[in-house]
Amino acid sequence: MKNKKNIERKTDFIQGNIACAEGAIAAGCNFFAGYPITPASEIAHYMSRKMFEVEGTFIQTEDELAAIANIVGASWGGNKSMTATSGPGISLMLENIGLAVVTETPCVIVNVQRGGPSTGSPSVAFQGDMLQPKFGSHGEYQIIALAPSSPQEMFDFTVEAFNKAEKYRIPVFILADSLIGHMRERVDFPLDDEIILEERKKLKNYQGIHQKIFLDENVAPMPIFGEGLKANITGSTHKEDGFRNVSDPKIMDTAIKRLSNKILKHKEDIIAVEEKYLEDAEVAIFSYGLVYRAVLETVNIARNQGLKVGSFRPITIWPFPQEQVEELSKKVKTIIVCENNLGQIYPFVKAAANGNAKIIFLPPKILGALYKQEEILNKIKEVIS
Amino acid sequence: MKNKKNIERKTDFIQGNIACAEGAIAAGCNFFAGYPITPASEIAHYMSRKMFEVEGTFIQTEDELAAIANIVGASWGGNKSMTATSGPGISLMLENIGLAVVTETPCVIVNVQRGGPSTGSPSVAFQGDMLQPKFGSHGEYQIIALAPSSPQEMFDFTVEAFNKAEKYRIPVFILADSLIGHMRERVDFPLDDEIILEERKKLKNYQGIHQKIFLDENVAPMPIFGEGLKANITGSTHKEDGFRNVSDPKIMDTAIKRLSNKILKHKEDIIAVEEKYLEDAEVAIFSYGLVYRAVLETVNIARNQGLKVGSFRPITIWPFPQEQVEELSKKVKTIIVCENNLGQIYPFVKAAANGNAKIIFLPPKILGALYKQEEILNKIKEVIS
Amino acid sequence: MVQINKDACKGCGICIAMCPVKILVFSDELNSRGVHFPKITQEEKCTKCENCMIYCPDFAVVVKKDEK
Amino acid sequence: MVQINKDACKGCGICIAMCPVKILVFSDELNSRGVHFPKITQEEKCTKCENCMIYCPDFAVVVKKDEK
Amino acid sequence: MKKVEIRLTGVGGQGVVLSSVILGRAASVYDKINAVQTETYGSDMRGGDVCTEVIIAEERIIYPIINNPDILVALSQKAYDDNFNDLKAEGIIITDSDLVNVSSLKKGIIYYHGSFNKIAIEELKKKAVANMAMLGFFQEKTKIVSLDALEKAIADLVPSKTLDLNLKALQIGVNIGK
Amino acid sequence: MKKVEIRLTGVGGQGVVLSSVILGRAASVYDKINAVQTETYGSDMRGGDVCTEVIIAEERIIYPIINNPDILVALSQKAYDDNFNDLKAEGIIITDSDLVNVSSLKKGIIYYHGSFNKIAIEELKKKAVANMAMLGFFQEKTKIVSLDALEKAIADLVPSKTLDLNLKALQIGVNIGK
Amino acid sequence: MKNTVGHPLKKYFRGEINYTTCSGCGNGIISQSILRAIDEIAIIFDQIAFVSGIGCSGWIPSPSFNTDVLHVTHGRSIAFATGLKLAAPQMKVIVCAGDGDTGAIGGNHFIHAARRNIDLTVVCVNNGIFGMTGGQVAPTTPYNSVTTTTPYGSIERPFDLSNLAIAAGATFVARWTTYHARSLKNSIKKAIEHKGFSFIEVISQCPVQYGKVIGMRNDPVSMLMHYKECAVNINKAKNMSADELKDKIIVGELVEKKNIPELTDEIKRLRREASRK
Amino acid sequence: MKNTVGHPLKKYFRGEINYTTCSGCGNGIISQSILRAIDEIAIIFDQIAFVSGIGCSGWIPSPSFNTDVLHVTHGRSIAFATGLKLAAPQMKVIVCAGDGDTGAIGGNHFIHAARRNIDLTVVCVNNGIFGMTGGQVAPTTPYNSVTTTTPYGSIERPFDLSNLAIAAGATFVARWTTYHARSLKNSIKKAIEHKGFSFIEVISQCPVQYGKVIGMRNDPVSMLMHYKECAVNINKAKNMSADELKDKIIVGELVEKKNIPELTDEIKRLRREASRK
Ligand SMILES: Cc1ncc(C[n+]2csc(CCOP(=O)(O)OP(=O)(O)O)c2C)c(N)n1
Ligand SMILES: Cc1ncc(C[n+]2csc(CCOP(=O)(O)OP(=O)(O)O)c2C)c(N)n1
Ligand code: SF4
Ligand code: SF4
Ligand code: SF4
Ligand code: SF4
Ligand code: SF4
Ligand code: SF4
Ligand SMILES: [Mg+2]
Ligand SMILES: [Mg+2]
Repeated sequence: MKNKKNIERKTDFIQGNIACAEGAIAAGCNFFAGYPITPASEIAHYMSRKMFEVEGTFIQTEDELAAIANIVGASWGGNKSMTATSGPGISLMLENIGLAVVTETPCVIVNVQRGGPSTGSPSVAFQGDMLQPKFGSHGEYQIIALAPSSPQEMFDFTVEAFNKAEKYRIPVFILADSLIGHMRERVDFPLDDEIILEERKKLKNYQGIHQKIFLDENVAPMPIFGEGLKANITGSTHKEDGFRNVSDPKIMDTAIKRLSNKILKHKEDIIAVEEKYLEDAEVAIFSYGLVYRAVLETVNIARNQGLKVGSFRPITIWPFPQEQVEELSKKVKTIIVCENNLGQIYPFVKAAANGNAKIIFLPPKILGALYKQEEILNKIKEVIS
Repeated sequence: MKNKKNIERKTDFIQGNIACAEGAIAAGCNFFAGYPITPASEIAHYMSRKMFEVEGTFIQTEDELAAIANIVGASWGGNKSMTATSGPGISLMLENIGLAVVTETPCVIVNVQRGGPSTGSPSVAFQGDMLQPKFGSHGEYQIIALAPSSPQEMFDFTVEAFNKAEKYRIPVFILADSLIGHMRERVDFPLDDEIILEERKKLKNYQGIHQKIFLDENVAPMPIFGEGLKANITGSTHKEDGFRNVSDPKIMDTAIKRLSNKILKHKEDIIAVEEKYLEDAEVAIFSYGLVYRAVLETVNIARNQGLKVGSFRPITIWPFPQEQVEELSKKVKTIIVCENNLGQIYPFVKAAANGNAKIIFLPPKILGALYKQEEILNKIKEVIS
Repeated sequence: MVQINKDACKGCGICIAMCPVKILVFSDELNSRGVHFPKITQEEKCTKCENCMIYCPDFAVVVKKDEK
Repeated sequence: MVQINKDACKGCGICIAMCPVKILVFSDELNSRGVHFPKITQEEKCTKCENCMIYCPDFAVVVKKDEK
Repeated sequence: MKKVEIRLTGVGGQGVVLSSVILGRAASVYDKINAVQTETYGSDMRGGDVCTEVIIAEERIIYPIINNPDILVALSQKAYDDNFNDLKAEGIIITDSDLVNVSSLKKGIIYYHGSFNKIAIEELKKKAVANMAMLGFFQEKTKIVSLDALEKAIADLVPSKTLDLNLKALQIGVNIGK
Repeated sequence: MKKVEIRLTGVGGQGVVLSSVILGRAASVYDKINAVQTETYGSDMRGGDVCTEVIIAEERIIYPIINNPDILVALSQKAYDDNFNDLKAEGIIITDSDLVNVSSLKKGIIYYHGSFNKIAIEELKKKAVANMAMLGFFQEKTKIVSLDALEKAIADLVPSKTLDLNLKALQIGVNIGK
Repeated sequence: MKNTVGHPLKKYFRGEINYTTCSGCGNGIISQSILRAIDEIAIIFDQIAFVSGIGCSGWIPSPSFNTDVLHVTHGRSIAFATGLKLAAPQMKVIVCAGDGDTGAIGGNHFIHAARRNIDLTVVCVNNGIFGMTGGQVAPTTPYNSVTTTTPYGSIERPFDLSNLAIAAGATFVARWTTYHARSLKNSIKKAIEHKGFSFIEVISQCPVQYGKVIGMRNDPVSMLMHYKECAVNINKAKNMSADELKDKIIVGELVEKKNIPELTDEIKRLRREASRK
Repeated sequence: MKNTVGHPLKKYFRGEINYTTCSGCGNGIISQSILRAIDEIAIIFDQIAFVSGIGCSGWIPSPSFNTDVLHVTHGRSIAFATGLKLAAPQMKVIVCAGDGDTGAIGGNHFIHAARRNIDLTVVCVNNGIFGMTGGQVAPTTPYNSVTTTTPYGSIERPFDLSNLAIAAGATFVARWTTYHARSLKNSIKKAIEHKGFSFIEVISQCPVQYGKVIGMRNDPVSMLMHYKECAVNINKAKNMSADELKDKIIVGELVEKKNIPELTDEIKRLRREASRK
């Protein structure tokens, strides 16, 4: 990949983690800060070489608290920045993920999930951190999170993550797992002109001390540091101009609601789902990430057996595809939720379905081990019969 | 309160935060570690004096990461331990809250919630951290969380928190907010013999290297350090004897499920809810913590106006009173969910109701400001008419 | 010239203490913050050392050298 | 007496290097880990210095002094 | 006794919060009725506006904050200006005569005032106990808490060496309220 | 070509993972079909058992891991013992003759073996390239990937100064597989 | 609050000069010292970025200073500043931090920034206490002090933050008190111009919270006079015994190293190397 | 793996002795040194608690040592140990930590424990690298080293962890290498018996990850010999110039202070005072 010019299509057989790093570079990432951790370290290894090749910066920070702080700082310095870690690292980053949200800082955070809680089982694939980016930091906020299922998607979704981060001035998460991170598969790299990059809306000229640089539901322009724009940035509750007001609930109300609406108003642009064989399906299987591959395989088998089953896959986990799931619940009789955890997204599916369909949670027989096709197939048959 | 003997009933007019500290002391707390933060600091101030009076320990740690580590360490040293902070502190503690869960360490963690995310509005009352203890640490796990609504409950629930922490070897959270923390009201202290304390089940004798000290769904006995019990404790995935195995998903599966069931199997003992006027109610209002007081006031008013409305209040937020809400949803036509946030518990109510009743989320007009009675009353009337 | 912005003053007394020639004193007046602010007594003695300005935590004092 | 637990050995060679009288050598045999473990050649020269024991990272060597 | 909602306002240093705690304590611990006290902070780090609320009632107090007070105690002009509109019709206003200029009172509002600061300085040489004079005045005018309870609550909350002075100020307040 | 599921097992240091990456790369980058490669780690910090899987297929590979391999390459006794039961009926086993003792084969299983280590040491004085000999042997026996693709993939993945040696070993493997 | 008198530093403020600090707080003196240093260097203010955390000290630049200001979480200012400086190495980045900010929760970022010799200027307001949160013990509070969380007197010995910076690798370290406002300004000038990590510790009065601890509540003047008395310049201190130095505050420029590569320079070097490969 | 030869230290193990470390790893030598120190002090093993974090070094006591062992998250061992020691002051608490554990993520707890002079013994395995996670640069890795995250050579200067401990307030500090196994054992004995915070830095070979960095991959013997050559005792080093000390490892007992109050003693004092009130 060195010095790639991308005039002819390149193809490579690489790990998900490397594909993620490549996706970041393709998206223009020029700042990576991180602290090594299994099963995400390969991203840092790769970036520690590549960043300097693209005139960017790589720093191995003293810990994950510093890593998130570094990427937020760098983002204000005008870089496209990223960190990659696993669950324990995200846990440590949460306070400043909240700061990134309220300061409306574009950045990309990759979680290659491991088994656990706590140190757990570092190289066991698990989907245990699905709610963490959305609810782990204190307070009420929105983020965007995407769940890839292959090295190719590690590439593609990372490009998309940067695009959404820049477009909406928000931290965007990639929720992978150790199996995707370490799995090798072919990745087809887009040609340079096939990559569509969103660039952040920047404030162009200083517009006085009350310039509107925050809290626009259609995304306020960002005053990059060093350009004479006199940016006034704080993690405390603030107004559109960045001035702090920490005591008036009305100001807080406005801040929280605007930040929230900045994402929710643009759900249509942000949310992506993938539907397969749902036209005539009686049963839908809801799954994401690596589990989706077990589900899709099984759905294919089931269809071959004449079973009216389809697959619903959220690509965007957050914001949750509430309306899409509600629609789905009106079409099918049953939704089987498959997740490699004890049912983290399940309540959100059930809430969205609102009683329209029967919602069943089917955990894998062994947490951390991919569903066998029979596990899912048996459930489908049980439900349909 | 100094040197209280509790032979005659004492009554005091104190802040919620002080009541919480008194509750801890009444429950036998003898270790407090914390880092000051508005609006929780009064608990530390009070404990910095009181702990030494009860032959206990107070330490102001270097940060919140250390605070949680200290209380877990102290718990293994045989102390009843506690920390108190606000959202930013919890965010920093999350990694080691996960460790406390997997090492099955009894401890109590108080969150006097502030407005935000991030630094936010430190003295604005908010219920923004309701999902955080349950989903903020990476991985799949259970904790217990209680939501008080008055200084008296700050006392009572803190006693209860210690009891449940000891009984189930688990971190228990108090989810208060800045208004409750700083509000003064009468607190009636129980007499000594009115306080029923649960003591942790301790391992009595060393039983060989494979002694069962973890992963019992009925709570394994805890080998306190320093008693010759050769405790083998790790935050990595482990077996009943504490030996690590970080690669076999089957071991992880067992560990996660047992830890989860340790709580879920005992839901009946753990979960408390408070129901008012629900016998004939058409509409129920779901609320907790301080908001509950606005709701109850309004329900009283509504009842006086002949409206068939009742109140459902979870005292235990986690584990979520799933069955109780489901029951409720079968009895009423509509459940109005009132929370001082943008609807954090709301999806869980909706999921539990499963379409049985209509579930409406009613946010306060101004986040951070208590609902006015009319806000709720109008909604009730709108729903009933 | 030593100018005092009386409404910015919080009455800490630092300027008074740091004046080498002791020509600043608290005035009897209260400002809008309800504190006694300093006033200069014998301006001619002023050395223009700028202490009063440099040490005022609230930027309430200005010493103008050019007008000496 | 210098005893070597051959199956505990990982073949690092530290004991051999640290023996002041150079009486330890790798044996030709492989142990169950597939490594060559050390053997003692002229035990009578052994000074019982215990280096081989103290430096073995895998606790594979025991020097018994009493049996000198 | 009906529920009474009292808002006390002023600036930092006037002992407004302490006054509200004393009122609440007097009611709940000594008069054995119910009280809730809350306070909100201004935006400034130090000093600045202070607003604190006490609700006192025989019945259990459920809703803990005040939207429209029955009684407003205002010890600074700004405190008065910011708050007098919230007052219930037929509410009571109590001010320090020398600090607050009360104008355009709505009909039905009852207006009491005293020179608490001046009296504290003049009679007791201690501005800091003006709030006690206010409390005494308040007690005499409203009788919401008993004087006895107030005295006991004060004894709990002020340093013992200043107790006498505080009680004296209280009594002065009662007297001017008569 | 039908989907083929290959599990390669052995101990650390034998180049098992590299072999699987080469196979996958040969198939997907050069033979332009599909491949997925995964690996699982043992519990020990260093060394110990290695197990890696490659799925190769013309069609898109959806389910990415292997429950029952079509082909098992086992380069240590333990690897063989732990894995041979998972093999599909009519599967293929490939072992190093000198390292693995194959007994009680189920009917239908095809069994190939070669002295990869011995040959690497004897003919090339380099134990480290035994895995290339195995790959050549594998190629010749199964034809799942083309020799050309294998060579290109090896060229991508081994240090250029050792390339000749590796390709030599590969060819030796092909020869003994003939 | 209109500031009617035209203060020479007014031009550096985002609107009116209006600190909400307590009366007599040292923060304002430090703010002036920073701004006068900048004024004297005559660097364009827009080329300077400020980063600060939560604590009274964090409000020195935020929102007051009319340039790029990033006000972050408690303890993390140096870590945010590191990212910012790496992304915008052309900027001068100045961190205003409290002693709790730097020495308590933020200790790790502090020592690592020093080790890396990244070109930041950290002005640490050491008021010996957690000011903003109500007077709790800080890791700089003297042994045996009574604070809101040490009612029986503190039992931990304080850090010498400057020494810690030196041990961690800082290449410019100076300590002054607010009494030494002019020397402080001079050292800040040097620190800004120094290529590498510079640490300025300012012993500063918190008349409210720390004033209470030492019995000088609301008496900033006595606190300043106390600094004057206790301060000993490093040059003089070198020849004094430990006994003589007891309870003294050693002030001056403690360390200045010029030949240690700075981090953003090193990164530029790596980029060149990488492009050559 | 049955250990058929009766090793004199076998009695301290939870079952068989079976470290899963790489061949020649220094951790085993350090483990022996700790256990021989304990054996010589003749303290009852049950009175000792071990705390360790994530990293190869964390597996020295966990689960091997047959006493109370608390194996926690990466970087936090000292913080957990602090809580444990405060709750069980009668126990000797020994922390086994890596250089990343102590110096990278755990730096803040490290300096604060030193400052507090809490009676912990921290044995820090300084192998100059992140061993467990695959050879990334550590804050102790020498300048210009090529590691998995510094492919162009590291650009940050390393911490001197012992110096940092001293600056932070540690009252017993020693540094040895695994080559100095006997001196190491003696210093560990002293450290365990020392009342206060003691820090033992052990320069240790990681033949796999750090071996790669210095071109001694899988060659623990050369690494040990390298230590032998580079080591200079502190007594000798005092009279050597900075130039002469370049690339040397200063070993020995660097600091021993006896008259500084220890934290758990101080807490006992406070309890007495509180009960008197
Ligand atoms: C994570 C977190 N913990 C605690 C706090 C509360 N807090 C705010 S400022 C502060 C300490 C202030 O002390 P210092 O840093 O010395 O600054 P000062 O106010 O004295 O200038 C604390 C503990 C916080 N905001 N965030
Ligand atoms: C919060 C967190 N971040 C990162 C990791 C991954 N991790 C485990 S050990 C380690 C570093 C190991 O280095 P060191 O502490 O020097 O120990 P060694 O293995 O060299 O003995 C890292 C980064 C983790 N477990 N937890
Ligand atoms: S300039 Fe100097 S002499 Fe003049 S008033 Fe100010 S402090 Fe006094
Ligand atoms: S120094 Fe400033 S704030 Fe203090 S008294 Fe003088 S003018 Fe007023
Ligand atoms: S005890 Fe000493 S002399 Fe004897 S074999 Fe071991 S190292 Fe050699
Ligand atoms: S030191 Fe131990 S492991 Fe190394 S060769 Fe000798 S016996 Fe084997
Ligand atoms: S609390 Fe202290 S540091 Fe904070 S503004 Fe007041 S005097 Fe200054
Ligand atoms: S990686 Fe290094 S430190 Fe870890 S076990 Fe191997 S040699 Fe030892
Ligand atoms: Mg401070
Ligand atoms: Mg290390």
